[in-house]
Amino acid sequence: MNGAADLGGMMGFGPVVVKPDGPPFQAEWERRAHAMVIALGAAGHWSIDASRYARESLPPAEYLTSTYYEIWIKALVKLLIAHGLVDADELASRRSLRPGAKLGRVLRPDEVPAVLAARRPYERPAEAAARYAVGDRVRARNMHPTGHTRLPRYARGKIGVIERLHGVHVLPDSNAHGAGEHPGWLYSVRFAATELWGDDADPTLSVSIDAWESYLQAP
Amino acid sequence: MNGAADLGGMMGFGPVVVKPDGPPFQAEWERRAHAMVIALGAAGHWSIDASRYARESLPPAEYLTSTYYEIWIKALVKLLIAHGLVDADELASRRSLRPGAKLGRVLRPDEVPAVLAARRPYERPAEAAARYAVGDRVRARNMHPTGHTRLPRYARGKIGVIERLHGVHVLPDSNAHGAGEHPGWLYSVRFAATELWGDDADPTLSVSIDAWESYLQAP
Amino acid sequence: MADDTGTPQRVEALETILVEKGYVEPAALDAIAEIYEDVGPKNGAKVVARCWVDAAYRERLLTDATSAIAELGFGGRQGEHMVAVENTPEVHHLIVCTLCSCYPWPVLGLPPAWYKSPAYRSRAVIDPRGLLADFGVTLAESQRIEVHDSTAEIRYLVVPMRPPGTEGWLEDKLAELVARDSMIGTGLPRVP
Amino acid sequence: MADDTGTPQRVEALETILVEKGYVEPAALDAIAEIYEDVGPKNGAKVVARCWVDAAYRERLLTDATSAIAELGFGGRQGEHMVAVENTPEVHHLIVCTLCSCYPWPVLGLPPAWYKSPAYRSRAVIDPRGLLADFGVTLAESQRIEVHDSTAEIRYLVVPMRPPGTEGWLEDKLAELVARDSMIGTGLPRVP
Repeated sequence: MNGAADLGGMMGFGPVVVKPDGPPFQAEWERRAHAMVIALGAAGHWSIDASRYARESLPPAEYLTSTYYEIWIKALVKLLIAHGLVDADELASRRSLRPGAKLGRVLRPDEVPAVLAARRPYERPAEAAARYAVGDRVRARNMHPTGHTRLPRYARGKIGVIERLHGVHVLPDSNAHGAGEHPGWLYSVRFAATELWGDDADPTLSVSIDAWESYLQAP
Repeated sequence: MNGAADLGGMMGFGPVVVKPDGPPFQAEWERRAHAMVIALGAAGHWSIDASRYARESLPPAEYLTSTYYEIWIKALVKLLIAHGLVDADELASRRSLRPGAKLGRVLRPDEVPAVLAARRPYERPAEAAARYAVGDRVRARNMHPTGHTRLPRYARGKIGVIERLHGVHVLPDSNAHGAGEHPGWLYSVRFAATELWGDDADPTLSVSIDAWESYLQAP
Repeated sequence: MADDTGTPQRVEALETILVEKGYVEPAALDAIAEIYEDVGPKNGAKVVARCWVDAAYRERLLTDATSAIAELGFGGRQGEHMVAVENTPEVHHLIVCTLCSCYPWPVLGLPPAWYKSPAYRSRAVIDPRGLLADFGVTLAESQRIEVHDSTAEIRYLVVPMRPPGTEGWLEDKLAELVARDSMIGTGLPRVP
Repeated sequence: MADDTGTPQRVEALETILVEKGYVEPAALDAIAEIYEDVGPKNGAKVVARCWVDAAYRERLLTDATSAIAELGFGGRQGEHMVAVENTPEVHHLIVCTLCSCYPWPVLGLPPAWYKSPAYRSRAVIDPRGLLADFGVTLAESQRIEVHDSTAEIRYLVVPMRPPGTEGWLEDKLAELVARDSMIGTGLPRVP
């Protein structure tokens, strides 16, 4: 979707504010929010792509005025409700009002280190040869789906060069909506900044994105 | 600039909320805000383009969480300060602390009807022939200036057809920044939705923008 | 972050400062506001009704809308450069300003809240049929849609199709059918 | 509109509900949080230092970063598919995730606040030199910039150039020069 999360090339946010590093969590609630997102994610009811869609589909004004962990927790609540695990009246009354549906997996404290250390790869076996090779020129499709996609707006319709093959990866566009993994070849595609941003762009700059084969077409 | 005001094609704002029409101003402060913007605009210190830039350059989160007249009044305050007519400490203390610079024109009550009824055209005499004619194919430039522009992001890089010539008009891109009117031919350019939004777009839809000659190039 | 609290107070304080500096006269502000409280889509409706009954006027309106509208006494701020676009069974026109909220004030009055909303501005150019559903308007699939994004100082007026069953009606009676939204393209004229 | 008030209370209430339903164990939440409070850019610094001293490791890292990083014992969530990109006098690499905030947790820890900010995400792909100025970093104009936007599950690690004056240094001492930002591309290694 063309949501507020698709920020590449936007202007008006001012300089980056670089502060000395503090602890990774700036408040106890951030610590709990992060851990809850991980713990519920491990239960297997939704994919990382579904989580991302739940975040990016927040209304733009809300997305841009929420802090990072506020966005995470708002998306978690959306997913919990959508999956019938928590009901809105329970959130309103701030306690459980009925037994919930059975959770796919409840993470036990002693399982945590192994679960987080485990690779959970997104690569799948290749069932077809890659259509493009390193050095090929390709055009990113001009597409504007209302659902999830990982093709940023700034790259759509632009011509780049295949820089690297990453193997066959789960397609977020379908996986986010529970419509299957539909794995596809994943490429690094490199675009000249002048192609992305026009003749006035920095001629020494290039920007690469990771793009699925279905995002690409002949130039 | 690629600011929050450039909304064409964005998603996530939900349905349009259509309410029965009330009075044009929903509160007394909106009425005063509107009138102040008009009255100060008539003083001639800044152009309508400068006003638009002052609005669209609000930080995106602020733009999207402000109501229409809040945006107007915030931009008015920015302009008053930038032009040395009001100082920040006066806004903080909510009264005038010193005589202001002389205003270009103070609108008197009896002048109001004539001033608002007067045409204030943006058309200028043509000094060169128009480069394009109705029916010509043109490409909107892929440009991403940090300053003001009226070429929306969704049209940049896209090919359309000249639909109509509007004459020679003041160029907002320079005029907004006090860099001169640089009048140029203004065209209606019509784009197929499939060109703007890709193959999945409504084939019966076209979108026209009004674009200055400097926004356009050969396809 | 938007500071919603105190906007009325801040606007009042600003007026105080501007008055103290001699930049604005409160009575002039009232005069401005009253004008815009008074002007409304009835002006546009008169233009459309005239267009429906007078073929020569229709021709002038479609050729040079600014002058044709001035014939009826309408013009001024935000109506300096008018273009009229005519709906037909083949094509429906819809007006938006994606970049701000440009609108033909002297002809239609100040814009309704929805016209200024991000929901309207964002969606009009990418999904106008879905947007029209929010207004309860369904067009024939065979009717093309032309959206006009007001990106310059041109202001657009949609001339809707004259409703059936109005043969022989006089201009004034016809004008009553011309609802504001039908001149933006988010509505259709009332059918008697 | 963001409701900033009461977020801590709402998060606490959510935990209460989830615990009451038997979905989470508070001790498990603590265990998760502790792991991410512990992991940090020192892991990445070890990878970079090894790369600087061991040509064969460098080759493996640039060919298959996931495996090379796993050799040192690092991997897991948000580090499943790693790619290392090496700075040279000709090219400087910069990592961003414009769409969210993808970041190689097992190698660099959780991302700093600025990495997640709209200011960083928006500007990295269109004006990286201007952005680097915010970090006090000025590159030679002749050094190209390659920005990598992490739009899939690939996570990037920048291998900065080994600072001059470190000839013969051992790995541990070199690792201390490898500041986190130098592995994102918003900084350079400390020069002794």
